[in-house]
Amino acid sequence: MTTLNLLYFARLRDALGCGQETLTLDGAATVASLLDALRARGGVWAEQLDAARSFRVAVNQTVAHAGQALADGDEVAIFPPVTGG
Amino acid sequence: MTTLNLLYFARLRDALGCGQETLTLDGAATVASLLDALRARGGVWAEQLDAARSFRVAVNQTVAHAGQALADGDEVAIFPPVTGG
Amino acid sequence: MSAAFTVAVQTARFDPGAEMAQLAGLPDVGAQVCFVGQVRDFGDSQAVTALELEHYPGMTEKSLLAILDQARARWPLAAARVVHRVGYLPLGEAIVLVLTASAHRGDAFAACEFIMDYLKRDAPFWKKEHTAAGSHWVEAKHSDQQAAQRWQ
Amino acid sequence: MSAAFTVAVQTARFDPGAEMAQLAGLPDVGAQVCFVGQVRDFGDSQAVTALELEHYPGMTEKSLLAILDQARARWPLAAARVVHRVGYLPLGEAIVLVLTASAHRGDAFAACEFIMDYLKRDAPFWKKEHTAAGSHWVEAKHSDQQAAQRWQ
Repeated sequence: MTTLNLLYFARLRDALGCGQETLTLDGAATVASLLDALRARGGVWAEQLDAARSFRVAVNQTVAHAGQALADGDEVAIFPPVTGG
Repeated sequence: MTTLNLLYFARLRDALGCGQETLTLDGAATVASLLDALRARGGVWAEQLDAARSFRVAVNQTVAHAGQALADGDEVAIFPPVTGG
Repeated sequence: MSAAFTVAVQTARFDPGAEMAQLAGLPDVGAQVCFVGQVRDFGDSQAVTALELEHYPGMTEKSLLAILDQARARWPLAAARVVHRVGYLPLGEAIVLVLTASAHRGDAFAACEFIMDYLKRDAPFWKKEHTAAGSHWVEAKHSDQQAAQRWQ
Repeated sequence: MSAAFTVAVQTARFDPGAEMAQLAGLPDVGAQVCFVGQVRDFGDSQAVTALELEHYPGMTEKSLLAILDQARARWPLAAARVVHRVGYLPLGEAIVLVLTASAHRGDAFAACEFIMDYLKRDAPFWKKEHTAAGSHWVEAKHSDQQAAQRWQ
């Protein structure tokens, strides 16, 4: 079991209607398997997190790639490309 | 007759022992003929204004080349390469 | 002297003069370069009246400090600082300050522009533009991706 | 708006924050870049305690304004300003400020660095270094000639 603290920001938070949630996945998880689980919710989740869309994932506040393993208690943030400055 | 207001700055003024002078040349003058007249004074003048030395000439506050003609009343400044900023 | 490499994320205004004055006493510093970005009246939209800046608390600071570390590894810097504001910022308000100090001007200029380019690409801030017609999230720009890439 | 392109040569200190604040209100300005050069403890000599700056009154201002004109011809600038101090300047004192404002940061950065490089090559200022062992005129640097040449 992998319990994750999920954060969503900016346009993505608005589109998903969610800023933060706690999600538990069965067994070992990676960034890719987390995204699959979220897309499986359908609707805006499938649409916004479609692989063709542009978004980033950070694990424990560092940008992560799809293959990265997730550990119990990890903070995983999903957000649009940044536009600060 | 060409009467010129001559200015010397920084290291060159110190070496020549002169910051400003009025000089009258016979007939038409150019930057080059002015420099020849100054070098003809010998001593530090010949030494400091030797063609191998690095210095600049400005006529009426604009950098000038050797062939530039000088008019009566011109302000001619001779100075070392600049080092501001 | 890593205390000279600092970042701040805040809603409050910053004072570029005070930031620069703090580095005025360093004896081996010959050059300071200070960049300030401010809210202008055009972006993705025309007639922008304000921006709203959101960020990812915690990751923002980590990301900015990592960018300063990358700059220090490339150029001999005596100090560098980033201050980035968040929240509601009307037209003309300052958004971000990047300040670098070095013995030589070329290094201070390059490092300041590098930090700003990397901030635009990597630091988790998001802008929403407000206009009379409504508000919308700003899209990431290809030109900002290119600006960061030229340092590689 | 040529009133936005100004130069000053003065013995008095300048205030970078106040200079930048004057441009904060321009609605089409997204970026300001401010360079400040200050007296450091090494130059041609080690252990420099002060500089003395001499200039050619009249030609200095003309030369600085001509450099701003060249910068405006190359980059879309909303404003630019140069303030250069003369006289006796102890260690740590600010010598020169170059400030540029533009819609985009790339233009503001490039113009600021260009103005500074051309100032170093063309503006009639001369530095004398003071150390415990005496004082001497600073020699022009080949690196400053090269810095200006790369814009051509």
